[in-house]
Amino acid sequence: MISDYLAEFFGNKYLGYLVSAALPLFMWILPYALYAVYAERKVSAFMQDRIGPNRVGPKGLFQTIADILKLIQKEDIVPASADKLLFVTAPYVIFAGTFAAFAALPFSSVYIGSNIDLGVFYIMAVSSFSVIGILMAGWAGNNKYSLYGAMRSVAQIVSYEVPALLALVTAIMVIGSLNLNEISQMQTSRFWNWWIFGGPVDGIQKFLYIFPMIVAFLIFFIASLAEVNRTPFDIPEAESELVAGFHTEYTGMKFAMFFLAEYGNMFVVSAISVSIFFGGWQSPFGYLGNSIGINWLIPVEQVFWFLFKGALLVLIQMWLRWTLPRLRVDQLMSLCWKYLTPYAFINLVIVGIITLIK
Amino acid sequence: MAELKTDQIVLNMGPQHPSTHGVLRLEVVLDGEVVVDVIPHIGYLHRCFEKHAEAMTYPQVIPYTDRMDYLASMYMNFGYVEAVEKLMNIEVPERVKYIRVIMGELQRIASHLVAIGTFGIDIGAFTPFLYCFRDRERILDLFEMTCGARLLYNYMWIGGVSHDLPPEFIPKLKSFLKDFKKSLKELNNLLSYNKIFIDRTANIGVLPADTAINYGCTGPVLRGSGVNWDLRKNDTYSIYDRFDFEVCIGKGEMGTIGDCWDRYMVRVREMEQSCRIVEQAIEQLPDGDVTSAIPKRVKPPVGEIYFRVESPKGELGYHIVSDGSLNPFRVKVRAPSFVNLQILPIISRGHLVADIIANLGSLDIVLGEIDR
Amino acid sequence: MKQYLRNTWLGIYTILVGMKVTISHLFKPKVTIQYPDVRVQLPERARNRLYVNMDDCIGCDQCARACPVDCIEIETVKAVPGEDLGTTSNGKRKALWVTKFDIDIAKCCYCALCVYPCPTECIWMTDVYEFSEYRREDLIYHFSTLTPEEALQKKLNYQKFEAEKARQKAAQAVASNPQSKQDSGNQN
Amino acid sequence: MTAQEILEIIKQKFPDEQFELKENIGGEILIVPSSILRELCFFLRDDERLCFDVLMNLSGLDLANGEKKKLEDGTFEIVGGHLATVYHLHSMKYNHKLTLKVLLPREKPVVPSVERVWRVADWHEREAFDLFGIIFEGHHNLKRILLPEDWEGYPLRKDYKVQEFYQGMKVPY
Repeated sequence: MISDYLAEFFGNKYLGYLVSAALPLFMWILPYALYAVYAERKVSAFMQDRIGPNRVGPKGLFQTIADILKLIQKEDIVPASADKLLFVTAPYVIFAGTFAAFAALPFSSVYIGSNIDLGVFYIMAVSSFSVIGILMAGWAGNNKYSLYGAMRSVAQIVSYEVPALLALVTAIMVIGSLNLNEISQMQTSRFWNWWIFGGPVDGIQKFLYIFPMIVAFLIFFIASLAEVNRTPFDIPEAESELVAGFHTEYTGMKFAMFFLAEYGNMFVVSAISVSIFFGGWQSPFGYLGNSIGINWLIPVEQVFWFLFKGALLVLIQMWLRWTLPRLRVDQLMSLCWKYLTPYAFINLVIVGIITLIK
Repeated sequence: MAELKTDQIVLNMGPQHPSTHGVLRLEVVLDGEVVVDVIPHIGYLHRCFEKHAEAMTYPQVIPYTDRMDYLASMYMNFGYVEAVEKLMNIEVPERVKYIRVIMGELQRIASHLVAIGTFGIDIGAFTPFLYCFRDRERILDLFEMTCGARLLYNYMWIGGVSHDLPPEFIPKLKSFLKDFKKSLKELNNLLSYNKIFIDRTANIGVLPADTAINYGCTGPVLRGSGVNWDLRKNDTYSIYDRFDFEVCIGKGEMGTIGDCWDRYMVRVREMEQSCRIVEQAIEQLPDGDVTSAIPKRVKPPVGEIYFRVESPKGELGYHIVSDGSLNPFRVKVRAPSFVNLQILPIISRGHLVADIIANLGSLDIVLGEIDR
Repeated sequence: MKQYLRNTWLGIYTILVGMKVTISHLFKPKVTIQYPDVRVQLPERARNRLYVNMDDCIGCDQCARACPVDCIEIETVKAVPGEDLGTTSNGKRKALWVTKFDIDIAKCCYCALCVYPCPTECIWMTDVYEFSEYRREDLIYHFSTLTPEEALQKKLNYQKFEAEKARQKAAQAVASNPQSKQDSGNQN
Repeated sequence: MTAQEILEIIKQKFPDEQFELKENIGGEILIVPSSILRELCFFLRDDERLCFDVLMNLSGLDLANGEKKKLEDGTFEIVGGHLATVYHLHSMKYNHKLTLKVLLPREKPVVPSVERVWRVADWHEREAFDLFGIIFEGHHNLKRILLPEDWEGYPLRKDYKVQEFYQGMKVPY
């Protein structure tokens, strides 16, 4: 889609691919990561009766930029007995896993990286790619704490794929298509047509879908929290036990890369649940562009709504982080296998029965 | 399949670790995630308090007692000063007794707030820590208003206190107590009854009552195991018999009796009791001069005494031997955290790595007191 | 099975209650103040940096003895009878030149045990708490008002007076018992 | 139950040992010979009339009552005299207290360990060994607890001289 449009624009096909790949990175991920870190610190500060960064720039807006500059000039230590190759590539592998998922995310009806028909399947496959990076980071640091962190995160992310996929399968069973762009299009622009409220289907089935879809969303949201290592599942880098988990030995830009990957991953996960459950780039109350007749405004609005809903879910993840304590490793496993997966199966069966009624 | 050749790993939770509450090295022998044995190594913060005390005069030792348990230094003064007064049998004016009880109980609330805040961080919840410290700040302001310092007070002297309460102390104290009850309820909602918090602390680090007594544990650790033993009630010192408050013990609501949750909950309920004591003490506060009974030169007769008080961490005992000169011949301090830390290996065997930190947090130890 | 459902319900309910608490704090007034611009107003008894008012100091060394960490060093020289050293604020006549009055504030433990024994209340704790230095030696405050030369001069002055007094006493001893005049005579 | 009655009960159990009850401001002190200490402590804990189930505090003491010998570099060294260990016992059931004191010769301060009787004594004994050099035989790992393992000398003795260098670091600043 966008890549061949850019190919004609630049004349050279590969330049077009390059620009279309770089577009989401520079246009959205980097500024988003900067201001997500700032938002997290501000939100956590306000929740804890303090003010948070307000010195660097107006209201502290340049704080994260100052942090990045600080991290850049910090010495990039590689421990002596570290496995150099793994140590250096680990952060980039994790970020690659996150960045690859942006290809299939529908930012608006016009702009989508590559409109593949297996959008959901592709994203879930790619986002579990970062587990290898975490394992590499944990093992290469040659530090007992990071080894523990890595072992725990592998167990956690791999086992939380199951409820996440089950929740998505129940949603896909209702929606019928795996292509994310199509899914967003089917949820026409009134919010009660969103899939979480039963989708554009009419009649009794719509009301029967509502409850299972909400349960599916909750399961997917909790499972995605675990995949992104956010509280209450931030066991791999539990500061109170494992000092800093798998990224204990990292300093300088590599540490910043971990941060970028974490926040990027947070957005990917919330973008998936937005495009499947909350009507992707559909605006809840119709488009301004329609009512005042400028039709080139509509894609811009769609991008805005998509990013707005994604950011909202990211804020909820931050809200959870500053409220809940941390689960222990075995409780984490029992939550996944004893609670989330059974509920996901039951939900799957219920939705299956409802689709038969039609 | 032949038994996989697994090896035990020795993990050093070294002196510099985010959750060892000070400079304590835990040598943890792990089999995978399961703890085989924990060997605490202490002594990193040893400042030879007992050797110093032999070279100082009696009043000069008071600033040193502050620095043993720097989170409850008002009670450290309280214990030392009452011990020397009993040695010299000085009779302290009534107002001083009431001021000492008010200050002691406020210090207990402040010390428990730190204990609960850091216990929350060990479990992973960061926000309660800040709420606890916001309330603790108000107590520190009250202390600073009276004796000039926020953490190490040197406020209680042998025979009296250094300053009388300033006029605006009582109104500020009353408003603090009112707000504190609300924020305590909020803390319970946020942390105490949170399902994840309960999962992480119930049935963890269970300490049966008889082992607790045999290991000499005291304070919230002992009461968490269901033993109704509080020095303020059972071995009454000063004027604690004039106030009615109840001793809160662990009842095993969320798991077995004597687990981490019980020890935590005993501290939360003890704070409410301390508020009650402070309120009663404010009403009965007589007036009078606070520095009248302070002797110019402190020269106790020959003899030795062991006097103990209920500090926020447990039973704090002073064994003072005096040879009739101006300097104490020997001052031995029985620090509650020194004894409570001994049971960490007993309650952590068979648990996971994360539970050692929870156990350590529930014991509420302070390294300044352990290493002296 | 019932326990299973109860666990799930308890989990969801307590998490929502906790979230309600944190979100309610989002709009509450903040407690922190912006330190360099806004400063906390310290109570008047605040114990921070030591200050000695040298006009009142009579060099009695009480504070140095009371200090548990011995961070106060005082050296005094007796005044020659002729000199007038002025009087302290409460009218006591001063008899000692305080040639050296150093407080090593880096060693001070801010216990204020030195403030109470001072007869003329010339040492007390101010509420200045921003006095960090780059070099540790700068933390040794010299309160004595005499310049080093003056101090030296006072010492020499006193030694000269001392020697002269000794000679007088020797001469006077000679006068008192004449027969020992010869042996003391050839002594000096 | 006053110390006198407790002494009667102990005398019935250990008739041929000689005990001495010393008057003191903070309560009577029972001087006990070190040979029978462990049996006495077991008896004190298990006898239902006494049941001292809590060892409140165990502290080492340097009585410094030997004769002082001047050394050439101005410091003094005590020869002879006694070290002592003081045991403060308490019974939760009857809420009465007892203080035991064991006098030990300065050259060979050996006392049986009461770690088996009250587990709390483990670290207290290690601390007394660390700071006084009192050897508790029967203690499962009598090592220094507060000071580094290879520190010479016992700091809380009255005639303690600080070592000049510790692993190359100058000690007295």
